Amino acid sequence: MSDYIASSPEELQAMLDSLGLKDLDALTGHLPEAVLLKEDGWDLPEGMSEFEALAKLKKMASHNRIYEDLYRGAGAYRHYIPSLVNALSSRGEFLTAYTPYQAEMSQGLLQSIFEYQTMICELTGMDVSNASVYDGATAAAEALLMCRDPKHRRVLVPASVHPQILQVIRTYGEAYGMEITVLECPHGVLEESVLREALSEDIACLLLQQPNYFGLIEDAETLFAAAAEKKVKGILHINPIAAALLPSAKEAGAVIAVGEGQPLGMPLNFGGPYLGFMASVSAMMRKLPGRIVGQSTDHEGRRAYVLTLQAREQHIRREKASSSICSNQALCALRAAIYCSAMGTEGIEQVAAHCVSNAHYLAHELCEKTKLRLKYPGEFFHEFVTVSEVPSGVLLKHLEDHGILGGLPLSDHEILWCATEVNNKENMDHLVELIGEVAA
Amino acid sequence: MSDYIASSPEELQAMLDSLGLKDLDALTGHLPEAVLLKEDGWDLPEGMSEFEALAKLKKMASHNRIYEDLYRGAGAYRHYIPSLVNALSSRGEFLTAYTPYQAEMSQGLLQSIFEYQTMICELTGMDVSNASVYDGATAAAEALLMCRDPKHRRVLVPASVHPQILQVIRTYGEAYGMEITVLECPHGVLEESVLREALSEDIACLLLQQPNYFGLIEDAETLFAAAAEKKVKGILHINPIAAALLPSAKEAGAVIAVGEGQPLGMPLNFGGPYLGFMASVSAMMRKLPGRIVGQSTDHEGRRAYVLTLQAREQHIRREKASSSICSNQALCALRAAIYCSAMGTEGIEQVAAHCVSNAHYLAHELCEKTKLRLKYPGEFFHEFVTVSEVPSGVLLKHLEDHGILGGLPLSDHEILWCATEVNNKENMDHLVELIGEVAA
Amino acid sequence: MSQLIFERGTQGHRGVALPKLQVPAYTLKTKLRAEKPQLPSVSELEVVRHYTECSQRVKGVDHVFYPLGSCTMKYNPKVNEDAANLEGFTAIHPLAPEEDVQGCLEVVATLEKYLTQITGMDAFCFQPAAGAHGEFSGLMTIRNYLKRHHEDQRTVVFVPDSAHGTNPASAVMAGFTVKQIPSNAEGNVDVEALRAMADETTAALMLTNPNTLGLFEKDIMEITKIIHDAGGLVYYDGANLNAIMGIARPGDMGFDVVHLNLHKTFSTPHGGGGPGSGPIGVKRHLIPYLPSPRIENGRIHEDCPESLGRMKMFYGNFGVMVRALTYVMILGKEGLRRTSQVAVLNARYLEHELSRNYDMAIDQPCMHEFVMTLKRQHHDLGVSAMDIAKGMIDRGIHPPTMYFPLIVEEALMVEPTETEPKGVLDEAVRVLSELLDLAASDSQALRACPTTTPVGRIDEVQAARHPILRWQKGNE
Amino acid sequence: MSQLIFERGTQGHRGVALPKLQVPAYTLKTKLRAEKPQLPSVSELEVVRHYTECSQRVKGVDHVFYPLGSCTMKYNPKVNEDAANLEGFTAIHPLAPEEDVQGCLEVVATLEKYLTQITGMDAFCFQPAAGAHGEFSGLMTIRNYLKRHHEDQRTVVFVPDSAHGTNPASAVMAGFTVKQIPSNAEGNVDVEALRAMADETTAALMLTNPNTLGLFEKDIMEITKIIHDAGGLVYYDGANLNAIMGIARPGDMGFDVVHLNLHKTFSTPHGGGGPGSGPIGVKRHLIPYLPSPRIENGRIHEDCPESLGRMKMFYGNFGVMVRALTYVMILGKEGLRRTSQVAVLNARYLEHELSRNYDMAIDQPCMHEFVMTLKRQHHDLGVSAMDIAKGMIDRGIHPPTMYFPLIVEEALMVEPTETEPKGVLDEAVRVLSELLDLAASDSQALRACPTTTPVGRIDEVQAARHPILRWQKGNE
Repeated sequence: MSDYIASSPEELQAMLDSLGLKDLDALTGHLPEAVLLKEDGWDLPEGMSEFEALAKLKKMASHNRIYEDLYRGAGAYRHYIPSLVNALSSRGEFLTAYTPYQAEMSQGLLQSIFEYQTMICELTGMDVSNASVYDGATAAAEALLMCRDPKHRRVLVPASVHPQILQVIRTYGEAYGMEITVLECPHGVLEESVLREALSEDIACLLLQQPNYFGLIEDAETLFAAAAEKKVKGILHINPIAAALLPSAKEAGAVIAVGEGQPLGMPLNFGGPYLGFMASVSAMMRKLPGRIVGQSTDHEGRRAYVLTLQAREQHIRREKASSSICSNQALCALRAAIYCSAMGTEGIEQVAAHCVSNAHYLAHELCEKTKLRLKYPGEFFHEFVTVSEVPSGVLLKHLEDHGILGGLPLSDHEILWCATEVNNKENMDHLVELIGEVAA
Repeated sequence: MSDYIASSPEELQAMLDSLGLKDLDALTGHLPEAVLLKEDGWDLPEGMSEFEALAKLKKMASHNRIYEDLYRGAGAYRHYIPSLVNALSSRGEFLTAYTPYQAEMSQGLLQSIFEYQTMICELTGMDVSNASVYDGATAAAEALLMCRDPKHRRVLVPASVHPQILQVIRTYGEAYGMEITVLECPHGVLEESVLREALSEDIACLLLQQPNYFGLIEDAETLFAAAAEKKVKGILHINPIAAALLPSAKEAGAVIAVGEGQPLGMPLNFGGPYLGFMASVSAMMRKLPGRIVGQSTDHEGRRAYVLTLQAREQHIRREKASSSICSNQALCALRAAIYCSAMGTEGIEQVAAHCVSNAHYLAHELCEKTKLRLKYPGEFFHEFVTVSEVPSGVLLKHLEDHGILGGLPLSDHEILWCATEVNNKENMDHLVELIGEVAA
Repeated sequence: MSQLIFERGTQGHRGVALPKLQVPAYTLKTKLRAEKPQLPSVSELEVVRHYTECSQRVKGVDHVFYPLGSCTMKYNPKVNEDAANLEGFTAIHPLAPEEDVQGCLEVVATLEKYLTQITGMDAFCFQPAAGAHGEFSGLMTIRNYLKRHHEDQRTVVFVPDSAHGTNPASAVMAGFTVKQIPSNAEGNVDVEALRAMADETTAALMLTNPNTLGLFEKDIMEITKIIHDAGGLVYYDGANLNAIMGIARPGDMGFDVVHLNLHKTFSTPHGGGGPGSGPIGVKRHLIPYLPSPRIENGRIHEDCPESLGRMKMFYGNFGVMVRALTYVMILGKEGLRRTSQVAVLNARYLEHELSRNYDMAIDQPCMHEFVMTLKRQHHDLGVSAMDIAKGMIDRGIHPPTMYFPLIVEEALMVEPTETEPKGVLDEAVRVLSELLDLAASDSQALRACPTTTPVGRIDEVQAARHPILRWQKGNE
Repeated sequence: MSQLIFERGTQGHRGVALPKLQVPAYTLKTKLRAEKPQLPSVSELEVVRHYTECSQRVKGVDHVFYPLGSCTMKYNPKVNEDAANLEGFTAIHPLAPEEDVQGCLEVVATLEKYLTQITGMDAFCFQPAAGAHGEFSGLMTIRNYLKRHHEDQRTVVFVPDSAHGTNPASAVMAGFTVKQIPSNAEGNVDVEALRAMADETTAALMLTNPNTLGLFEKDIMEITKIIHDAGGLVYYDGANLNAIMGIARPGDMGFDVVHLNLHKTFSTPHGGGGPGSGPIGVKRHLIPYLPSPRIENGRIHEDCPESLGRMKMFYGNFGVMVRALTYVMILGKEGLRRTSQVAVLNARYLEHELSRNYDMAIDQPCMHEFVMTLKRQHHDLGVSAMDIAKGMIDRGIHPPTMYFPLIVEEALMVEPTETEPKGVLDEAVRVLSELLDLAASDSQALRACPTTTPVGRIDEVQAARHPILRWQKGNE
């Protein structure tokens, strides 16, 4: 059995002695008898050594299947993570620090968050960013809340938004007393006419996902412009890799940009920890939830960083706070900042361009050499939906038998495929060949 | 293609401009034409991205077979390495520093070496330790050199020393003009009578390995005492884990202790990097090769550490140096120090005790439940040799087929087994069962 | 030294390169960005130097004693990181087929089993990404439960005046109205006041036990009964669970819903503010109302008709769960109990030693943390809790939580945790006593602290009044 | 702050625990230790804090510009570490069956193939653990070759007066007699002197090219011919290979044996002094005489009848080889050439800029490093190369190599490497110029440097005269 108790038995006894206590049990002698746990009152195994625990966890991990080659995205994307991201973000200083309340002893952390905020502003085109929230879906939900006021409690969301994001904003919306209206997207994207029909003055905001769940590129600029005519605010949920190429949220006319930062250096990790980013135009700055780091000076006039705008936050405002967020995803934000630094503008543009080219190559080959066809006619980024007569399950099973995780089955005959910069031609050709074997 | 050149093309051009040079080729325009390499003068592949290189290396690594369960030692031992050893020793500060010539900016490193030296002194019982040499075999070879003088150029070594150590000291001995005499060990250990017969006044030293190649415990105290009668110096090559339990090199009467530090936190790593440790009595301090860190004070009287006794070293003494060692195994020494800190006296004693008990259990079960028998009658530590009628190759192949790496075959019918604290009863019982299937 | 990475960058510097594109380049036909994002232009070595340098201007538990009350800044074992970084976990897609993720589901199920035993609850949901998210999710579960039982009129959530700010904020987020419960002179919930307030509008009471003064609510069985009798539910804020593992369980005290902070009690690193993990546990009758999907018996159940819905993408911060599971496996039954006992011992001892010089907010035996008040010194010497805190920084100790709970003037809330040895506590006593001496002899010097840090005290008003929230050429 | 781990320890503190023993405890019957080894008594958290703190009092390439001449302190890519830490490498026993270690043998073979192309040699042996070990092994190969060819009378090894100290020391270790070759006024080998010295006793000439003054030996073809004509062999010290990859090859210059420093040219980290790797390459006629075993075509050949024998256990520092291979694979042909070109450019540029204020040892175009002399300032202002070096420490730059090569008075030997951007070089020029100003205006202040480090200049004489080489209670 291990524990991480540092004092020796003698030191523990010395402390007990100085308190006039006989043993450790005496420390809780003042607790009411009724609540005290009997020794057999709980069923837990004995402890073990670090070595044994690690061996058991390795065993568990071995019960998962690692696919070297995968074509599944749908909100969690495999990108290459440069080695320095792990090497730097795992440094004990970053790993074991608390939220930087004591700014003087946390300048390095505060500075790195300030830099992260700047990078998110650059990627989204927005004016201000917070220090991160839980994930892309809760970021979207928090964005809705930012737009809410007593007269504007309705939200428009196209059906082309990721269903899990829809579920999360429904939950949050229910809590906030917001009504979510889902707009149909028969062609995979929100059409202007459908939006215009739904617009009215009591609507707080329109949320778009870019590229959307089906991988398609929404005409965000046109849609937000239409919304703006009715003073409806635009929120763009944007993939941060796509953000390097597509019009920025600001350029598209959104007032809030949110998204899932996982592609910026986070492994798939069975869905978390990921990274919700949030940025907005200056006018909405004081509505942004979560931590925000600001630049200031110390008493000698030296540039310094500090958590700021805390008047929005729960530990100051309690029930009047704009959200209850306390912990965020700071270490993930740090990873994203290191990733963005290591890639640079050109690098992230290249990642985006490779994703686009690989996905289009895959789509082209599948349509050319197998009986799959594209479901939607629109321009896509790095994901696309195919339709096939052969059931999705049959296609995917065949790939899995050959060590490949294919796209996500959306229905019995539809599959959502994804390709990123880590997929290569040889493997994609192999995949097409395999699909050809069952759907030629 | 990647490279790690930091300047931009524009900066490179600006530097060339300030030198009045046209392009990079002009930098080497002054080299004689005859030596300049033609573009097709060498055959190397194109460069690739970090991602691709790592994928290729993963592929290579996958061509090795990882045995979760192994019973092979013979100079390279599998022990548990606490997670903090990697976490701390891989910190960039330690990893990317040079030999601490500039003491003021390397105090943390110097201090950690000073601590390492102290730990080696404690494990060996010796007075002084150097900062490490290449490995246990070269440490033994360097120890011989320490004992050499014009009248003492002969070395006695029993055949119970690891054959690779024998080979290395033969090579070094040849260079130093030392004559190595190997003493027979028909019962697996050096017997006093055999030693006494070989002893004479022209012999510089006697080298023993403890426990020896066959896992047996040499009666070092008696042997060194006999040697001392003829003023022959004792060198003990000791396993650092065994050193926690067995009489220390000093207690056994050696004047130099050396050994392979790999068991102290180094992975198997296909044989390296490992760690040669060397320690001696005070009287031989100035003959110790390699780096040594000493304590001193700075100009304000603060305790400080610095490389010392450099008068022995090549960069000062050149051809008169006691060895040419420049780089050593500093990072491995750091790992050993962290390992020893994490384990403590009690911990390392426990590792040793578990090794002993596991090895004896395995030996007992093999002899009890299979037709294998022990070759030597002597007391062993965590390795032992078995004899069997069934050929070693048959036994080992059967184990390998079941995912177990058995002991090292010493001959067609002899196997050198090893058990450490990481082997467990269940697996050992399984091994015995398997051996029983072919040698019942 | 403290250049921003943007300032460190130089036009044209490149970091990590990509593989060559092997397929025909495809150019998007839609409109593209007009203005490029301006990310840093740095080489790999510059990235490494920058973040190495930044890291050296942060202090973590890996460096210093961090007795930050209510935050449980215990040692974060390195083995947790190794476990979480196993490729068999990190490389797994959350939407991979169920049969390919059995190892992940095993982690979830095993951790759930252990947490139910530790808390006395019947089931856990791991979606919440942090404590506050757990509170929100837990209250949403209560709201959902009440709604499905046609108890929509129950809109009031009681929160003690000593509660964490997240409690009232989360309750409001979940659509409730908050009413504050007063503390009595002993620092406990005023039971009579509570009894008087509980009625048919009562949805829930939120409580942490031991409370934020570090005191165990002795009347806890009566408190939970009052709420239950009124038809409400009782919510346990797990922030202080580190005091009672193996000693008492919220489930046995009558709590219906709990959230835990895996990044506090279960040793996963705080990471400078996250990621955390705030799983919520419930009694059996509340299971159907939890967030969905439910993970059970190696299956992911998407179809949970009475669930409140989804609180987060996928299944929560899985990587954090692996770390917590590693911790629980290593400690086991006895280790966990001992952990809480020594957490209490360390706090009690430190309180005892400090009480020679410092005033405690309440004269009651503390559990794993305690609250000091600098009210007297503030009045007599003009030094504040903040001044003492900043003085600690200069002496190599992270300050306690300042000015919390709100019901204590000039509060310093101290939680040493069990992973600190006696020597560290004794050194803290010495430092804190020295700081009081300094306060008496030269309060000006104390108010000038910290002086050993890269910057001194920072103008927070300026930061909030004239917010500079991102780097821009010119605002250097 | 700078407690030793022994001082930090407290009797009874325990670190990492072991699994419980599952078999009967066996007690050795032989005599056991009388006195226990006294290792530190620390908890895990104390270990972590100690080494975290120590690490923060070391500067590496990850922090600062490190223009340490002859040491090639280039960026150590983090991907190298990831490759070397793959379990498929770290978990492999060196004596596992050949068929189970094919991946390791592939690493060795691939790296060998690349290094032969880079150097123009025909084969490599990877046993040597460091540069000096490579020298020793290379000279032993030569000695073995000569012996097998009955040329035992060849006992003299020529070493230039500008050579690294390891050269003469290694030659003596290998049983040779060393004769020093003078440099001419241009800093090159005095060819005529060499010609006069070469004779039937000549075993070998050791040379590094470019030499330690950073100059390419223009007469290299003639130099190697002189030795060959005299019946000797020519040895290439690979310390300065970073100057010439893809530009010129020792093999083409007539060298028979080379050693490389993978931890210099091939970017593996120096680790505070090791582990390095010093593989030796030879021309075809020397292959049989190399150390054994030989690794070839996926086989480990133990039986090498003409081999000199074994220089080290197993096969060398395999983990370092993986790192170097990763580096070579990533750079490839063009990357390696560009690396050397920019290494030269950076040195040439820095030399050019510094020559405005500093005297260069030799007025010749340098390759990847250059040597300055502070002789004039030492005479005029009383400041030494050491003073300038210590001043650099205070300004965040690791000093150049001091007082080497020995033929230059008050030498500072500067090697910027290719991985530093122009801005870093310009900043170094600014700092070095500022230090000269300080030397002129206030030499006392310069001699007091460093002042920003945890300790100032250290009494080295005291350390050597009264050696304290280990901690003991009482010598604190």
